[in-house]
Amino acid sequence: MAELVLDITLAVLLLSMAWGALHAPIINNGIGLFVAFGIVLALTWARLGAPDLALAEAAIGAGLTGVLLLHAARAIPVPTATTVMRPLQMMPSILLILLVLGLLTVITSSGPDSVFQQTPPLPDLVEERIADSGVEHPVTAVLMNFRAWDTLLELFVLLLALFGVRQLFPGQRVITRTGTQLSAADKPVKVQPWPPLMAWMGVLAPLLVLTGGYLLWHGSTAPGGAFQAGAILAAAAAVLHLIQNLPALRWSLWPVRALICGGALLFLVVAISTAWLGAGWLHYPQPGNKLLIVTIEVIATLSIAVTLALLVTGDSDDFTR
Amino acid sequence: MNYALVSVALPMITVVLLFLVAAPVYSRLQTLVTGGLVIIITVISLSTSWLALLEAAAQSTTSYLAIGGWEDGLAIRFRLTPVVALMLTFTALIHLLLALYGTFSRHGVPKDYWSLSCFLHGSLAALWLSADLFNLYVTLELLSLSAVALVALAGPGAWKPAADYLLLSLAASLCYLFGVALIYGRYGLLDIAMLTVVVNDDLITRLALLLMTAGLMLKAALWPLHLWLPAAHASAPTAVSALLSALVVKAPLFILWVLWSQVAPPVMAQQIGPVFALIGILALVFGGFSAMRTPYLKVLVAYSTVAQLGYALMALGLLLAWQQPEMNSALWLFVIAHGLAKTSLFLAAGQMQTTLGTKRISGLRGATQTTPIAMFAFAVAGGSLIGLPPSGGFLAKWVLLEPLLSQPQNWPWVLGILLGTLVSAAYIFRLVVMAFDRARINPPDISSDHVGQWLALVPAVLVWGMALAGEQLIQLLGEGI
Amino acid sequence: MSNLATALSWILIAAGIGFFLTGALGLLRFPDIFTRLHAVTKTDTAGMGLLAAGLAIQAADLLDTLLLLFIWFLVMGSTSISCQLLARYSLERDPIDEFSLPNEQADSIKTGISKTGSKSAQQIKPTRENATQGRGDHG
Amino acid sequence: MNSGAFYLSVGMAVFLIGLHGLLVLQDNLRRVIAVNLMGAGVFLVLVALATRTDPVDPVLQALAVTGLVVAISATAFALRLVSARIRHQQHKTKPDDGRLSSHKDKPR
Repeated sequence: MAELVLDITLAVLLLSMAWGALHAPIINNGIGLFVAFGIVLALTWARLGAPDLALAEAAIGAGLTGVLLLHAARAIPVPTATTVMRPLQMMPSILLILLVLGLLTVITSSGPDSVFQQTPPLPDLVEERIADSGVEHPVTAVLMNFRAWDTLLELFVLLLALFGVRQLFPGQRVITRTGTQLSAADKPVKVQPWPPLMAWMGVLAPLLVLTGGYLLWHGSTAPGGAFQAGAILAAAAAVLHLIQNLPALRWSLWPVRALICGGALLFLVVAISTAWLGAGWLHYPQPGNKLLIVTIEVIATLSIAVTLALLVTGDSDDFTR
Repeated sequence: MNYALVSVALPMITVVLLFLVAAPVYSRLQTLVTGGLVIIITVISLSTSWLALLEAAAQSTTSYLAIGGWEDGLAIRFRLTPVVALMLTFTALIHLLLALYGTFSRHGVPKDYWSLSCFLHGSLAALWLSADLFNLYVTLELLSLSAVALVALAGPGAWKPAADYLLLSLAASLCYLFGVALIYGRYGLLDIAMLTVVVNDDLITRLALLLMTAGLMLKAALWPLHLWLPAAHASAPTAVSALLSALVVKAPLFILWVLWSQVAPPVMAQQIGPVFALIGILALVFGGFSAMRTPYLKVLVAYSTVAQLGYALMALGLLLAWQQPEMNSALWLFVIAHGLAKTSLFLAAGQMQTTLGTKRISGLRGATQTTPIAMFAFAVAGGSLIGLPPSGGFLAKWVLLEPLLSQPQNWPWVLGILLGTLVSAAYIFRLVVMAFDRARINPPDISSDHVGQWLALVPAVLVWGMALAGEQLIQLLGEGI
Repeated sequence: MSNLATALSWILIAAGIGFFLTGALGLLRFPDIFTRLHAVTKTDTAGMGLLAAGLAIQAADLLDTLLLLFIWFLVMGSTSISCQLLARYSLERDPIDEFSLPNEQADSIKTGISKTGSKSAQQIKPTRENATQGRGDHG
Repeated sequence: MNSGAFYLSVGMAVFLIGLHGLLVLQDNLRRVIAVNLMGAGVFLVLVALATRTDPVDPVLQALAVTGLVVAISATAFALRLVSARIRHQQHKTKPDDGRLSSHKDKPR
């Protein structure tokens, strides 16, 4: 009975916030509702027993996406009512009706004797093979070992998003060819942020870094892992950026580039070397696979953190506020 | 299979190295250096995929590689069949042609083109090889993000079509993912080869395949869902729009083919066959009609992509309707012939556009005099699009028409193909006639770039050369999977 | 667990939820930003504290209790800091008249404004300078 | 099992809200939110299907986490693209004079 009440409240919250996020008169209210939707969604993942996803959703879905949306909303000059409804074209409405029919079929077919009833073979397969996968937690085992090729392509998707964003502002890039420092005149004047804010961020940032590290290390035996830890470290970077003492994350500095490309490069090098020297593509050597997985995860977390930080806070020399 | 792995890993390694070095590509020398590197990479991956093609043609069964060595259901699997190897070679060939164009032609490519084109090459190679439904989703996402980044290279004017393209392709990938989720829910498997054994015809499978087809049709800009393509392809830089039309719209078509010829049960495939064929004919007619009406050169070429995809969809439809494996060769000959011809069309159109300084077709008067080689390439490639006898396009159309002519009762499909040929002839000759009008010549603004025009001619000659290898190609692609 | 403890914890939880409800009501009903901020922050902190205490009673071992208190500490810190930030930001965007201003800014405005209560921008030039030193950069 | 079916339909409903928003709204920023909602709907369906087995199916969770990271990188790129276009439109003072790179006629 209690579960039913929880399910219904979560469902009502999800649907109302989803509709509100899209059709709220002022864009900022919409974004606020979307962030709240992300948090309730994280709650739903926890309710459905998927802690990894709850962590990732709270850190990435609600947190970073919300920051990105608010940052983009500042580009819109005046927060006017922007829900001008486009005339409902013929084609989309046909598509919509088809999908609503799909909804009915899904509901009717997933009744008690539902088509989905039969248990899939893969989870028990994962149970058997988890012993020699090098990690105890099943989700991390699937991510880092059984379906490692997906995670490798994943890192390339992140790299590509950052590169795509970078070349959107070619004009404003101020790379001084000779590397001379900007003259004192046009260096942005350092406004000392509000002292209590500095103090609290001083407490929060190290705490976030600590939690990120804990999640990364704990990921091999319990929920957590490279993506969640990377997202939390990126949140720490965003917090530091707020009080302006984030070290200059510039694409032109080669260590930053090395960090960003590190995760994808290491994973690819491991793949190629296992194909060439070892038994096969991404076929980790049996004794050393735990060590290999942990090193890949650590480097991947760093590269995810720096990539997401650059995506969220924007390259400091890339475009001036 | 090792050769195929090289042709996947090589572009990805170059991408990461290009990021690490972040070499500025401003001066002519730096373009030569970066372009030279990419040319070497594409030549190596072309040769390795050619070896993979020979290996695949030699062995009869398809070779699988389980990534990570785990047994069947768990691991993602690569599969190497003649069709996959051919597409790997085709991707490397197109990238080689565009790398040559980018390095040696004077207008060249935007400076961030090189790493993004290697990204596209790597994600396409990963897509052709992958035999796992979710892995196809990730490669599709990688593909559309790099395609959008390439379109956005053309500067602020192209940002609006790029944003629309990105939003629609994200929505399409999520439709596809929804279908994959339902399939996994129903069968508990993601591997395509294992699904073919297990799949049976019920409501959930129909809904899942419907969702995946809707998503893939939107990404491949097949007729009813093609509105984003003309704006995106016309506003992209020349080399990029050639890449998009030749390769990027073909990947979702490949997945559609894999889905319906392997995953879907035959009885369902036979029902969807005529629908695809009909949509193909409508695409031909409406795409061709829009191509005839538009005043802009690049929009004409973009609409001709939408039209020619109609041919491929008709071949797929007839293949599914009659379950005859040799129709496969018609489908893949269309894809390759259209890819080569479209590359040549876009390069020639780009050359004429920059030399004559106009985007309108009316500005091409006297192009045969001002930019002769580019116009020649345009006409030759156009000939293959129409399907004039010795060209690759004709080869594909002949393989498609052969079974139709043998059974008299399916005359409507023959009528559809002839109508399509008529419409494509109309919009190609519309431009050729304008180019021969030497009365009011539109003088060129800048001196024409001969190297670029000759490079635009190379793919056109290749597509006509396809006829020489016609017999082997038909026999190689004939036995389907 | 003796039923006295469970009863106590449920009472605490109910009180906490009551605080949250009043906070939400205040958010909806109050006219301007400062009063709404005030309502939400105060009730959130108090409600969170009561909720944490109530749950701590039912918590199995010491680690959970410490975790709950730690969460409460974080919530308290974050909500108060962000409430102050929002208040200063909205104060700086449209400064209100001097009567309800806190101590040191009030007299600086008094010296600045010759006429009574006119809010035209150029007359309160001095307040803008000293207000900027407190404005964090919300980049 | 019925909680799985319940969340399956909630996921489908959120997917439809997102799709409807994407097709109807004109403001690109909201369409990015709509695409995110579609993603959330699909992940809800994924995890609802995962709850059928007793220890929740790890493969589907891994797929959802991978999908989530794809969603954030695509959203970041889409948002930057949209805000760059809006910022460009503000600065575009002179009327567009048919410069080569920009493309006036929007084919309907």
